[in-house]
Amino acid sequence: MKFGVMVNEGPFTHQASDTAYRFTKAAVEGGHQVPRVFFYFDGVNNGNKLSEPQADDRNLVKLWGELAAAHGIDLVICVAAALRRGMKDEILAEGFRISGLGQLVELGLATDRTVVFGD
Amino acid sequence: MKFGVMVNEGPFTHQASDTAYRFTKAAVEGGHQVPRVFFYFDGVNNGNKLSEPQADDRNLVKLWGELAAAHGIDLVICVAAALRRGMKDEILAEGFRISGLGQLVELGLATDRTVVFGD
Amino acid sequence: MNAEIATEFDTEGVQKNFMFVNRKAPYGSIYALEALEMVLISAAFEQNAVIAFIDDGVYQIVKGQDTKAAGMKNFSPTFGVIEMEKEDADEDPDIDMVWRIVVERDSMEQRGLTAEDFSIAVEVLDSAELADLMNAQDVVLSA
Amino acid sequence: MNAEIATEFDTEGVQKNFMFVNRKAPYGSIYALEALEMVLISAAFEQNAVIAFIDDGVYQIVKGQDTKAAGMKNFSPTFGVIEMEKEDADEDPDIDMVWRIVVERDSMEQRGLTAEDFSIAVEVLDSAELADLMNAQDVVLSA
Amino acid sequence: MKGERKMLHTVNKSPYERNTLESCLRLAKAGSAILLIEDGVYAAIAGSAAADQVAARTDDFTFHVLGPDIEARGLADKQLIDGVAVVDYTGFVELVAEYDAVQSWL
Amino acid sequence: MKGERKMLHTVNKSPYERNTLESCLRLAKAGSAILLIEDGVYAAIAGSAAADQVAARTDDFTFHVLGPDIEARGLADKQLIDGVAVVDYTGFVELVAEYDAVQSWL
Repeated sequence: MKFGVMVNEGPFTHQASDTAYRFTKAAVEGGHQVPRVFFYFDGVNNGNKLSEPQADDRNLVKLWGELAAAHGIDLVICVAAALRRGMKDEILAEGFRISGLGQLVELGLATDRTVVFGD
Repeated sequence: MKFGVMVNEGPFTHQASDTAYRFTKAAVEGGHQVPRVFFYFDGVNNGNKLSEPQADDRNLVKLWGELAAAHGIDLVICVAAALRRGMKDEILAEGFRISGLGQLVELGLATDRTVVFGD
Repeated sequence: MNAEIATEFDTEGVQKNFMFVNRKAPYGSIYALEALEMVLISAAFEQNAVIAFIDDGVYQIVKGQDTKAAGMKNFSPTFGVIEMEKEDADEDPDIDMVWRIVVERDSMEQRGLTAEDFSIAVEVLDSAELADLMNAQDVVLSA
Repeated sequence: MNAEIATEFDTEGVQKNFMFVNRKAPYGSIYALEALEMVLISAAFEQNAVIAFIDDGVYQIVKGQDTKAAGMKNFSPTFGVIEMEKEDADEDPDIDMVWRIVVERDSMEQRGLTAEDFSIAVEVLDSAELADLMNAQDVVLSA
Repeated sequence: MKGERKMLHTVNKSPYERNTLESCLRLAKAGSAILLIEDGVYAAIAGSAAADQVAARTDDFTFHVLGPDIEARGLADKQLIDGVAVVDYTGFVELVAEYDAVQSWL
Repeated sequence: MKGERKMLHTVNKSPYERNTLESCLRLAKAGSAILLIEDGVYAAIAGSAAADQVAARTDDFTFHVLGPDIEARGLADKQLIDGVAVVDYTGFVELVAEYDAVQSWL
């Protein structure tokens, strides 16, 4: 089955990104497809390559990038939400791209289920 | 009177930064002193110079910098909170500096009132 | 080895029922404003949409919002755009989508509001009607 | 013309009553973890501190937290550090600060918890006692 | 003929802090599944003030709770309300696949 | 001799969404001032379900509400609960100066 995933909060501040990541990982490892994860609201901060968590903490930016590379997931940061928050190409982590909100609607159309993670 | 101000949320997502800015502006224009504003939690994102709000919206990063320059306010971003969130020198806006959490305790000691703005 | 990443999907001719669930008050947080941008984009895709205002979400459409003293952007005029999109969808035979703008009665009444307080025309639904409508959706986007 | 900005303040010999108000559950958001870092730094300044757990904040100190499956950092051991700081302050005559770790009884009981459920020793206070204590503070830091 | 549509609702907020669970219980259609995640798991613990809200509706809804979030919060030894099933992330994925659509109560 | 200390409490959350106001009203000491700001201003509107919480305690607390936040939310024409005073940001600053300390209920 195909799942579309939406993430509304940045890493660390709320658990949303963690839960979305664990869900997505379980889905792809369970034989499902997650063609795209769409990052909106503060979720755009998940693509900030400057993020440097403490050594004993998880690095969500990196985890998302690795999962995406391993399973062919398109990680899309919403451009309008990102501009406002200063999340620009200069600091965009590997595996992410910045695009329009239309990609979220498209994801809803292209998948069997849409699951939203937020605050 | 001397006020210490603490901001716990980033610009736009929650009103905290707006309210803190309006409060600080009213305080200094009313003859009080605000020697320092301390940014913690997601509040560190207020110092991101890449922030580019829509043309008809307020630019909080710029507003804080201007207010600080005009009234001699020390804008301090907490280094630990900032690292985790990828808010580093590379993207630090004018008027802000990155320092330790001790600067918050010091602010509490050096001022007559401490006011916290958050979610 | 990295898996191939598709960035374009074929969604030609696909139409679904989208619900946008608005449960948060405006201005205290950005959710109301950015959720509205999601609604607008769905119009460009000619998708069926229910824009639902529940709990504190009903405050989003209260008329007379004036953000001058608070120094924030007044985004309430955009609800008028949503209303026009809905009217166009209702009246223009070339637009193949159905839009509904709904408010939960209990949420409205608990807050001492009536439909007269809103800046746009809405359907006021009982909780049971809203529950049925929710249950019929394909994609529920909330914030 | 820009005003001069002072980045250092003379706080020599100043001691105040700090209260750290913890009202949020752990892990669902980062407030508990980062608030704890504030408490720790205040020890370095030898300040009086009340670390208060109210409402969902009481969940922060529940023992047996295991974050392995959730993939998050387990920060609960740090509460043990807070407890040690308090014990040091109580016992070492060279440390000039008073620390109290308090829990509101109503918040605890409403959640079906007892002091036995906590990983650290706490004072359980009635709401009226806590209200008095709050009212005596100079600096209240909340998150 | 296709059976009646059934939805999965997720609740991620503490029932003590916010009105999220209450709204979900008011507006989810009977027959739906409700999955408690993140700070939402506190509503599944027996003997707490919020437990009654869930216990009163076990005839209307199928309740699930995310085990990793229970463990993270130190509640693994606590008794859950009768009729609440524990799932892991794989179980979460299976629930999403099983039901026709998902509504996240944020 | 210095009089009894009095605090200013701020509440910035909607009384319908969160338990913030309720906790403030339970734990603020009688004689304190309470300032409703941001989404907290909804508690000051007469004729709503939350208004009773505030109206019942006007003997214990001095209530204030931030005018700019009332206006932003389209509530400028609504009647406020008797005994709630409207202030602007300058009034907010004056309240902070007037009381001995500030507690923000977040």
